[in-house]
Amino acid sequence: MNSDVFNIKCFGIATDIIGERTYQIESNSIKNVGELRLYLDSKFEQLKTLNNYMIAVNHSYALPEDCIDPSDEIAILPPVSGG
Amino acid sequence: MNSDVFNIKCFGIATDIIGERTYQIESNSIKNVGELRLYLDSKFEQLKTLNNYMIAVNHSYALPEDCIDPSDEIAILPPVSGG
Amino acid sequence: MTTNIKISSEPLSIDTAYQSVIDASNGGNCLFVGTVRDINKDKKVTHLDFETYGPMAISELKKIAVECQTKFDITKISIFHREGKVSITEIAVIIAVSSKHRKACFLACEYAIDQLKMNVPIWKKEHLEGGSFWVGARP
Amino acid sequence: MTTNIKISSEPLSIDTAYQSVIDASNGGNCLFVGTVRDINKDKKVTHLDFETYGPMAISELKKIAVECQTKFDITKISIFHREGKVSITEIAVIIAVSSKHRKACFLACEYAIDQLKMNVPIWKKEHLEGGSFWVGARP
Repeated sequence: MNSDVFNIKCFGIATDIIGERTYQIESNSIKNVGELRLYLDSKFEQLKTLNNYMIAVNHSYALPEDCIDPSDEIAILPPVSGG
Repeated sequence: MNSDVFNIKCFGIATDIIGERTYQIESNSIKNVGELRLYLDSKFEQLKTLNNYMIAVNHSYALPEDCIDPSDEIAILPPVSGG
Repeated sequence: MTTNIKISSEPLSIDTAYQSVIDASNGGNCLFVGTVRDINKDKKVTHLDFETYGPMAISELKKIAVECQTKFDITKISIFHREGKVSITEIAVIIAVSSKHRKACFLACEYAIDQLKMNVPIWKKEHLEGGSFWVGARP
Repeated sequence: MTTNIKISSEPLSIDTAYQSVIDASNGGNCLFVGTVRDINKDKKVTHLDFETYGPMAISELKKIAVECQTKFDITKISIFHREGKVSITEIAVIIAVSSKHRKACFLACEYAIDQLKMNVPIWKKEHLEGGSFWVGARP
Protein backbone atom coordinates (compact mmCIF):
# COMPACT_ATOMS: atom_id res chain seq x y z
CA MET A 1 0.00 0.00 0.00
CA ASN A 2 1.34 3.38 -1.03
CA SER A 3 2.26 5.39 2.05
CA ASP A 4 0.39 8.53 0.97
CA VAL A 5 -2.82 6.78 -0.08
CA PHE A 6 -5.77 7.06 2.29
CA ASN A 7 -8.24 4.16 2.17
CA ILE A 8 -11.64 5.46 3.18
CA LYS A 9 -14.30 2.91 4.11
CA CYS A 10 -17.83 3.84 3.00
CA PHE A 11 -21.09 2.75 4.63
CA GLY A 12 -24.81 3.05 3.98
CA ILE A 13 -25.74 5.81 1.59
CA ALA A 14 -22.10 6.95 1.42
CA THR A 15 -21.32 3.84 -0.62
CA ASP A 16 -24.04 4.82 -3.10
CA ILE A 17 -22.81 8.43 -3.33
CA ILE A 18 -19.13 7.60 -3.62
CA GLY A 19 -19.71 4.49 -5.72
CA GLU A 20 -17.18 2.30 -3.90
CA ARG A 21 -16.93 0.45 -0.59
CA THR A 22 -13.35 1.67 -0.17
CA TYR A 23 -12.44 4.97 -1.70
CA GLN A 24 -8.77 5.81 -2.23
CA ILE A 25 -7.33 9.30 -1.95
CA GLU A 26 -3.75 9.94 -2.93
CA SER A 27 -2.72 13.07 -1.13
CA ASN A 28 0.18 14.62 0.77
CA SER A 29 -1.82 17.63 1.83
CA ILE A 30 -4.59 16.04 3.96
CA LYS A 31 -3.37 16.16 7.54
CA ASN A 32 -6.54 16.15 9.60
CA VAL A 33 -10.21 15.20 9.53
CA GLY A 34 -11.34 18.73 8.64
CA GLU A 35 -9.15 18.72 5.53
CA LEU A 36 -10.46 15.28 4.57
CA ARG A 37 -14.04 16.52 4.86
CA LEU A 38 -13.30 19.56 2.68
CA TYR A 39 -11.78 17.24 0.08
CA LEU A 40 -14.75 14.84 0.14
CA ASP A 41 -17.35 17.62 0.09
CA SER A 42 -15.74 19.21 -2.98
CA LYS A 43 -15.44 15.87 -4.76
CA PHE A 44 -18.92 14.54 -3.87
CA GLU A 45 -21.52 17.29 -3.85
CA GLN A 46 -24.21 14.84 -2.78
CA LEU A 47 -22.60 14.40 0.64
CA LYS A 48 -24.05 17.85 1.39
CA THR A 49 -27.59 16.52 0.87
CA LEU A 50 -27.17 14.23 3.89
CA ASN A 51 -28.25 15.01 7.42
CA ASN A 52 -24.58 15.49 8.17
CA TYR A 53 -22.02 12.68 8.22
CA MET A 54 -19.20 11.75 10.56
CA ILE A 55 -15.66 10.58 10.05
CA ALA A 56 -14.37 7.73 12.19
CA VAL A 57 -10.67 7.21 12.76
CA ASN A 58 -9.58 3.84 14.15
CA HIS A 59 -13.15 2.99 15.22
CA SER A 60 -13.82 6.24 17.05
CA TYR A 61 -15.75 9.34 16.04
CA ALA A 62 -13.23 12.01 15.06
CA LEU A 63 -13.24 15.80 15.29
CA PRO A 64 -12.10 18.13 12.45
CA GLU A 65 -8.84 18.91 14.28
CA ASP A 66 -7.90 15.23 14.77
CA CYS A 67 -4.79 14.33 12.77
CA ILE A 68 -4.89 11.47 10.31
CA ASP A 69 -2.36 9.64 8.25
CA PRO A 70 -2.66 6.83 5.70
CA SER A 71 -1.99 4.12 8.30
CA ASP A 72 -5.22 5.02 10.14
CA GLU A 73 -8.47 3.16 9.52
CA ILE A 74 -10.78 5.89 8.27
CA ALA A 75 -14.49 5.63 7.54
CA ILE A 76 -17.31 7.87 6.32
CA LEU A 77 -20.35 7.39 8.51
CA PRO A 78 -23.65 8.78 7.21
CA PRO A 79 -26.44 9.30 9.79
CA VAL A 80 -26.83 6.01 11.67
CA SER A 81 -30.18 4.23 11.83
CA GLY A 82 -29.72 1.06 13.87
CA GLY A 83 -32.19 -0.36 16.32
CA MET B 1 -76.40 -18.74 55.33
CA ASN B 2 -77.91 -16.49 57.98
CA SER B 3 -79.01 -13.22 56.41
CA ASP B 4 -77.33 -11.02 59.03
CA VAL B 5 -73.98 -12.82 59.01
CA PHE B 6 -71.11 -11.14 57.19
CA ASN B 7 -68.47 -13.49 55.81
CA ILE B 8 -65.17 -11.61 55.69
CA LYS B 9 -62.37 -13.07 53.60
CA CYS B 10 -58.91 -12.64 55.10
CA PHE B 11 -55.60 -12.49 53.18
CA GLY B 12 -51.91 -12.32 53.96
CA ILE B 13 -51.10 -11.20 57.48
CA ALA B 14 -54.80 -10.58 58.18
CA THR B 15 -55.33 -14.34 58.23
CA ASP B 16 -52.63 -14.64 60.90
CA ILE B 17 -54.10 -11.81 63.00
CA ILE B 18 -57.71 -12.93 62.74
CA GLY B 19 -56.89 -16.62 62.87
CA GLU B 20 -59.28 -17.67 60.12
CA ARG B 21 -59.50 -17.49 56.33
CA THR B 22 -63.14 -16.47 56.54
CA TYR B 23 -64.25 -14.57 59.60
CA GLN B 24 -67.95 -14.40 60.41
CA ILE B 25 -69.63 -11.41 62.02
CA GLU B 26 -73.22 -11.62 63.10
CA SER B 27 -74.50 -8.08 63.25
CA ASN B 28 -77.54 -5.99 62.43
CA SER B 29 -75.76 -2.74 63.15
CA ILE B 30 -72.95 -2.75 60.56
CA LYS B 31 -74.25 -0.84 57.55
CA ASN B 32 -71.12 0.47 55.87
CA VAL B 33 -67.39 -0.11 55.47
CA GLY B 34 -66.48 2.47 58.13
CA GLU B 35 -68.57 0.66 60.71
CA LEU B 36 -67.04 -2.67 59.72
CA ARG B 37 -63.55 -1.23 60.21
CA LEU B 38 -64.44 0.12 63.64
CA TYR B 39 -65.75 -3.30 64.59
CA LEU B 40 -62.64 -5.10 63.31
CA ASP B 41 -60.23 -2.59 64.88
CA SER B 42 -61.86 -3.01 68.28
CA LYS B 43 -61.90 -6.79 68.04
CA PHE B 44 -58.36 -7.21 66.62
CA GLU B 45 -55.98 -4.68 68.13
CA GLN B 46 -53.14 -5.99 65.96
CA LEU B 47 -54.79 -4.67 62.80
CA LYS B 48 -53.58 -1.27 64.03
CA THR B 49 -49.95 -2.43 63.81
CA LEU B 50 -50.29 -2.77 60.03
CA ASN B 51 -49.34 -0.16 57.47
CA ASN B 52 -53.06 0.39 57.06
CA TYR B 53 -55.39 -2.13 55.45
CA MET B 54 -58.20 -1.85 52.93
CA ILE B 55 -61.65 -3.36 52.68
CA ALA B 56 -62.78 -4.71 49.32
CA VAL B 57 -66.46 -5.09 48.48
CA ASN B 58 -67.35 -7.27 45.50
CA HIS B 59 -63.76 -7.17 44.20
CA SER B 60 -63.34 -3.41 44.40
CA TYR B 61 -61.60 -1.20 46.93
CA ALA B 62 -64.28 0.34 49.15
CA LEU B 63 -64.53 3.67 50.98
CA PRO B 64 -65.77 4.03 54.60
CA GLU B 65 -69.10 5.43 53.41
CA ASP B 66 -69.80 2.53 51.02
CA CYS B 67 -72.78 0.51 52.18
CA ILE B 68 -72.45 -3.22 52.74
CA ASP B 69 -74.81 -6.03 53.47
CA PRO B 70 -74.26 -9.73 54.13
CA SER B 71 -74.81 -10.68 50.48
CA ASP B 72 -71.69 -8.71 49.46
CA GLU B 73 -68.32 -10.38 49.03
CA ILE B 74 -66.18 -8.58 51.59
CA ALA B 75 -62.43 -8.94 52.15
CA ILE B 76 -59.75 -7.51 54.43
CA LEU B 77 -56.72 -6.55 52.36
CA PRO B 78 -53.51 -5.84 54.26
CA PRO B 79 -50.82 -3.85 52.41
CA VAL B 80 -50.24 -5.59 49.07
CA SER B 81 -46.78 -6.79 48.04
CA GLY B 82 -47.08 -8.42 44.64
CA GLY B 83 -44.55 -8.13 41.85
CA MET C 1 -56.44 -3.40 21.78
CA THR C 2 -55.40 -6.74 23.24
CA THR C 3 -54.83 -7.55 26.88
CA ASN C 4 -53.71 -10.83 28.39
CA ILE C 5 -53.96 -11.29 32.13
CA LYS C 6 -52.90 -14.46 33.88
CA ILE C 7 -52.27 -15.60 37.44
CA SER C 8 -50.59 -18.98 37.45
CA SER C 9 -49.06 -21.49 39.83
CA GLU C 10 -46.85 -22.76 37.00
CA PRO C 11 -43.58 -21.12 35.84
CA LEU C 12 -44.12 -18.08 33.63
CA SER C 13 -42.74 -17.99 30.09
CA ILE C 14 -41.12 -14.86 28.72
CA ASP C 15 -41.58 -16.21 25.23
CA THR C 16 -45.33 -16.66 25.74
CA ALA C 17 -45.55 -13.10 27.07
CA TYR C 18 -43.55 -11.76 24.14
CA GLN C 19 -45.52 -13.73 21.55
CA SER C 20 -48.76 -12.38 23.01
CA VAL C 21 -47.81 -8.76 22.29
CA ILE C 22 -45.87 -8.80 19.01
CA ASP C 23 -47.61 -7.12 16.15
CA ALA C 24 -46.41 -6.36 12.63
CA SER C 25 -47.44 -2.73 13.05
CA ASN C 26 -45.43 -2.26 16.26
CA GLY C 27 -41.69 -1.68 16.46
CA GLY C 28 -41.23 -1.37 20.22
CA ASN C 29 -41.64 -4.13 22.77
CA CYS C 30 -40.75 -3.70 26.42
CA LEU C 31 -40.77 -6.52 28.96
CA PHE C 32 -40.35 -6.23 32.68
CA VAL C 33 -39.45 -9.49 34.37
CA GLY C 34 -39.46 -9.53 38.17
CA THR C 35 -37.42 -12.34 39.68
CA VAL C 36 -36.96 -13.56 43.23
CA ARG C 37 -33.82 -12.28 44.92
CA ASP C 38 -31.70 -14.41 47.24
CA ILE C 39 -31.07 -11.61 49.72
CA ASN C 40 -33.48 -9.00 51.02
CA LYS C 41 -32.45 -6.44 53.61
CA ASP C 42 -29.32 -8.48 54.39
CA LYS C 43 -31.28 -11.64 55.05
CA LYS C 44 -30.96 -14.83 53.05
CA VAL C 45 -34.23 -15.73 51.33
CA THR C 46 -35.01 -19.39 50.65
CA HIS C 47 -38.21 -18.86 48.65
CA LEU C 48 -41.41 -16.82 48.44
CA ASP C 49 -45.06 -17.65 48.68
CA PHE C 50 -47.57 -15.49 46.83
CA GLU C 51 -51.13 -15.44 48.06
CA THR C 52 -53.64 -13.82 45.72
CA TYR C 53 -57.23 -12.71 45.99
CA GLY C 54 -57.84 -14.28 42.59
CA PRO C 55 -60.94 -12.65 41.11
CA MET C 56 -60.11 -9.20 42.46
CA ALA C 57 -56.45 -9.47 41.39
CA ILE C 58 -57.55 -10.35 37.84
CA SER C 59 -59.98 -7.44 37.88
CA GLU C 60 -57.32 -4.98 39.11
CA LEU C 61 -54.78 -6.25 36.57
CA LYS C 62 -57.32 -5.73 33.79
CA LYS C 63 -57.91 -2.19 35.03
CA ILE C 64 -54.17 -1.51 34.83
CA ALA C 65 -53.99 -2.94 31.31
CA VAL C 66 -56.90 -0.81 30.13
CA GLU C 67 -55.51 2.26 31.88
CA CYS C 68 -52.16 1.76 30.12
CA GLN C 69 -53.93 1.63 26.78
CA THR C 70 -55.77 4.84 27.59
CA LYS C 71 -52.76 6.76 28.92
CA PHE C 72 -50.09 5.58 26.47
CA ASP C 73 -49.94 4.96 22.75
CA ILE C 74 -49.68 1.16 23.01
CA THR C 75 -51.77 -1.55 21.42
CA LYS C 76 -51.02 -4.76 23.33
CA ILE C 77 -50.22 -5.53 26.93
CA SER C 78 -49.88 -8.78 28.87
CA ILE C 79 -49.49 -9.15 32.62
CA PHE C 80 -48.63 -12.54 34.11
CA HIS C 81 -48.15 -13.14 37.85
CA ARG C 82 -47.21 -16.26 39.75
CA GLU C 83 -49.01 -17.53 42.82
CA GLY C 84 -47.93 -20.09 45.41
CA LYS C 85 -44.33 -21.04 46.05
CA VAL C 86 -41.67 -19.35 43.91
CA SER C 87 -37.95 -20.12 44.23
CA ILE C 88 -34.89 -17.86 43.99
CA THR C 89 -34.29 -16.50 40.44
CA GLU C 90 -37.70 -17.75 39.34
CA ILE C 91 -40.01 -15.26 37.66
CA ALA C 92 -42.68 -13.69 39.87
CA VAL C 93 -44.13 -11.32 37.29
CA ILE C 94 -43.87 -10.49 33.59
CA ILE C 95 -45.27 -7.38 31.97
CA ALA C 96 -45.00 -7.20 28.19
CA VAL C 97 -46.08 -4.18 26.18
CA SER C 98 -45.88 -3.36 22.50
CA SER C 99 -46.24 -0.03 20.79
CA LYS C 100 -45.59 1.53 17.42
CA HIS C 101 -42.77 3.69 18.79
CA ARG C 102 -40.57 2.74 21.71
CA LYS C 103 -41.16 5.53 24.23
CA ALA C 104 -44.75 4.45 24.91
CA CYS C 105 -43.90 0.82 25.64
CA PHE C 106 -41.30 1.82 28.24
CA LEU C 107 -43.68 4.25 29.94
CA ALA C 108 -46.57 1.79 29.98
CA CYS C 109 -44.46 -1.11 31.21
CA GLU C 110 -43.05 0.87 34.11
CA TYR C 111 -46.43 2.37 34.95
CA ALA C 112 -48.00 -1.10 34.97
CA ILE C 113 -45.48 -2.61 37.38
CA ASP C 114 -45.70 0.45 39.65
CA GLN C 115 -49.51 0.17 39.74
CA LEU C 116 -49.37 -3.59 40.22
CA LYS C 117 -47.15 -3.19 43.27
CA MET C 118 -49.47 -0.57 44.75
CA ASN C 119 -52.94 -1.88 44.01
CA VAL C 120 -53.22 -5.52 43.07
CA PRO C 121 -54.30 -7.82 45.94
CA ILE C 122 -51.31 -10.14 45.97
CA TRP C 123 -49.26 -10.79 49.10
CA LYS C 124 -45.70 -11.98 49.29
CA LYS C 125 -44.53 -14.10 52.20
CA GLU C 126 -40.77 -14.16 52.38
CA HIS C 127 -39.25 -17.35 53.73
CA LEU C 128 -35.86 -16.76 55.33
CA GLU C 129 -33.48 -19.23 56.89
CA GLY C 130 -34.81 -18.31 60.35
CA GLY C 131 -38.54 -17.89 59.72
CA SER C 132 -40.98 -16.15 57.44
CA PHE C 133 -42.91 -12.90 57.23
CA TRP C 134 -45.43 -11.02 55.11
CA VAL C 135 -43.57 -8.35 53.15
CA GLY C 136 -44.52 -4.73 53.73
CA ALA C 137 -47.30 -5.48 56.19
CA ARG C 138 -45.80 -3.65 59.12
CA PRO C 139 -43.78 -0.45 59.42
CA MET D 1 -20.30 -6.24 36.08
CA THR D 2 -21.14 -8.34 33.05
CA THR D 3 -21.71 -7.13 29.53
CA ASN D 4 -22.63 -9.18 26.48
CA ILE D 5 -22.43 -7.57 23.07
CA LYS D 6 -23.33 -9.38 19.88
CA ILE D 7 -23.94 -8.51 16.25
CA SER D 8 -25.40 -11.45 14.41
CA SER D 9 -26.82 -12.40 11.04
CA GLU D 10 -28.88 -15.13 12.73
CA PRO D 11 -32.22 -14.58 14.51
CA LEU D 12 -31.83 -13.14 18.02
CA SER D 13 -33.16 -15.05 21.02
CA ILE D 14 -34.95 -13.23 23.81
CA ASP D 15 -34.35 -16.21 26.06
CA THR D 16 -30.59 -16.06 25.46
CA ALA D 17 -30.61 -12.33 26.23
CA TYR D 18 -32.65 -12.87 29.39
CA GLN D 19 -30.50 -15.80 30.58
CA SER D 20 -27.39 -13.67 30.12
CA VAL D 21 -28.56 -11.05 32.63
CA ILE D 22 -30.44 -12.94 35.34
CA ASP D 23 -28.76 -12.92 38.70
CA ALA D 24 -29.94 -14.24 42.06
CA SER D 25 -29.14 -10.88 43.65
CA ASN D 26 -31.25 -8.91 41.15
CA GLY D 27 -35.02 -8.57 41.20
CA GLY D 28 -35.55 -6.33 38.18
CA ASN D 29 -35.03 -7.27 34.56
CA CYS D 30 -35.99 -5.04 31.67
CA LEU D 31 -35.85 -6.08 28.03
CA PHE D 32 -36.35 -3.90 25.02
CA VAL D 33 -37.08 -5.80 21.84
CA GLY D 34 -37.12 -3.83 18.61
CA THR D 35 -39.01 -5.52 15.80
CA VAL D 36 -39.45 -4.71 12.13
CA ARG D 37 -42.71 -2.94 11.31
CA ASP D 38 -44.72 -3.64 8.18
CA ILE D 39 -45.59 0.00 7.56
CA ASN D 40 -43.37 3.06 7.90
CA LYS D 41 -44.60 6.53 7.03
CA ASP D 42 -47.60 5.01 5.24
CA LYS D 43 -45.46 2.82 3.03
CA LYS D 44 -45.52 -0.95 3.02
CA VAL D 45 -42.18 -2.41 4.07
CA THR D 46 -41.14 -5.80 2.71
CA HIS D 47 -37.95 -6.23 4.75
CA LEU D 48 -34.90 -4.40 6.07
CA ASP D 49 -31.19 -4.73 5.51
CA PHE D 50 -28.80 -3.71 8.27
CA GLU D 51 -25.27 -2.78 7.33
CA THR D 52 -22.81 -2.49 10.21
CA TYR D 53 -19.32 -1.18 10.64
CA GLY D 54 -18.56 -4.27 12.69
CA PRO D 55 -15.54 -3.47 14.88
CA MET D 56 -16.64 0.10 15.56
CA ALA D 57 -20.24 -0.95 16.24
CA ILE D 58 -19.03 -3.49 18.80
CA SER D 59 -16.78 -0.86 20.35
CA GLU D 60 -19.62 1.71 20.55
CA LEU D 61 -22.04 -0.89 21.98
CA LYS D 62 -19.48 -1.76 24.68
CA LYS D 63 -19.15 1.93 25.52
CA ILE D 64 -22.92 2.15 25.97
CA ALA D 65 -22.95 -0.94 28.19
CA VAL D 66 -20.17 0.42 30.38
CA GLU D 67 -21.78 3.86 30.51
CA CYS D 68 -25.06 2.28 31.66
CA GLN D 69 -23.22 0.51 34.46
CA THR D 70 -21.62 3.78 35.50
CA LYS D 71 -24.77 5.90 35.34
CA PHE D 72 -27.32 3.42 36.73
CA ASP D 73 -27.34 0.91 39.55
CA ILE D 74 -27.35 -2.16 37.32
CA THR D 75 -25.06 -5.17 37.26
CA LYS D 76 -25.63 -6.91 33.93
CA ILE D 77 -26.45 -5.70 30.45
CA SER D 78 -26.60 -7.44 27.08
CA ILE D 79 -27.05 -5.79 23.70
CA PHE D 80 -27.71 -7.91 20.62
CA HIS D 81 -28.22 -6.47 17.13
CA ARG D 82 -29.01 -8.16 13.84
CA GLU D 83 -27.17 -7.50 10.59
CA GLY D 84 -28.12 -8.35 7.03
CA LYS D 85 -31.67 -9.03 5.91
CA VAL D 86 -34.39 -8.92 8.57
CA SER D 87 -38.05 -9.65 7.82
CA ILE D 88 -41.26 -8.07 9.14
CA THR D 89 -41.87 -8.85 12.87
CA GLU D 90 -38.37 -10.26 13.22
CA ILE D 91 -36.20 -8.90 16.00
CA ALA D 92 -33.67 -6.22 15.01
CA VAL D 93 -32.33 -5.49 18.49
CA ILE D 94 -32.58 -6.77 22.06
CA ILE D 95 -31.35 -4.92 25.10
CA ALA D 96 -31.56 -6.79 28.40
CA VAL D 97 -30.63 -5.24 31.73
CA SER D 98 -30.84 -6.51 35.28
CA SER D 99 -30.67 -4.57 38.52
CA LYS D 100 -31.37 -5.08 42.18
CA HIS D 101 -34.34 -2.72 42.11
CA ARG D 102 -36.52 -2.12 39.09
CA LYS D 103 -36.17 1.62 38.44
CA ALA D 104 -32.53 1.30 37.37
CA CYS D 105 -33.14 -1.43 34.79
CA PHE D 106 -35.86 0.63 33.08
CA LEU D 107 -33.67 3.73 32.98
CA ALA D 108 -30.63 1.86 31.70
CA CYS D 109 -32.58 -0.07 29.07
CA GLU D 110 -34.16 3.05 27.64
CA TYR D 111 -30.90 4.97 27.79
CA ALA D 112 -29.11 2.15 25.96
CA ILE D 113 -31.58 2.01 23.05
CA ASP D 114 -31.59 5.81 22.77
CA GLN D 115 -27.78 5.86 22.61
CA LEU D 116 -27.68 2.92 20.21
CA LYS D 117 -29.97 4.74 17.81
CA MET D 118 -27.86 7.89 17.99
CA ASN D 119 -24.29 6.63 17.97
CA VAL D 120 -23.75 3.07 16.85
CA PRO D 121 -22.57 2.74 13.23
CA ILE D 122 -25.40 0.60 11.90
CA TRP D 123 -27.45 1.57 8.87
CA LYS D 124 -30.93 0.43 8.00
CA LYS D 125 -32.03 0.11 4.39
CA GLU D 126 -35.78 -0.10 4.14
CA HIS D 127 -37.10 -2.18 1.26
CA LEU D 128 -40.55 -1.05 0.16
CA GLU D 129 -42.80 -2.46 -2.53
CA GLY D 130 -41.60 0.24 -4.92
CA GLY D 131 -37.90 0.51 -4.11
CA SER D 132 -35.51 0.92 -1.22
CA PHE D 133 -33.80 3.69 0.71
CA TRP D 134 -31.37 4.32 3.55
CA VAL D 135 -33.38 5.41 6.60
CA GLY D 136 -32.67 8.84 8.07
CA ALA D 137 -29.89 9.70 5.65
CA ARG D 138 -31.56 12.72 4.11
CA PRO D 139 -33.84 15.43 5.52
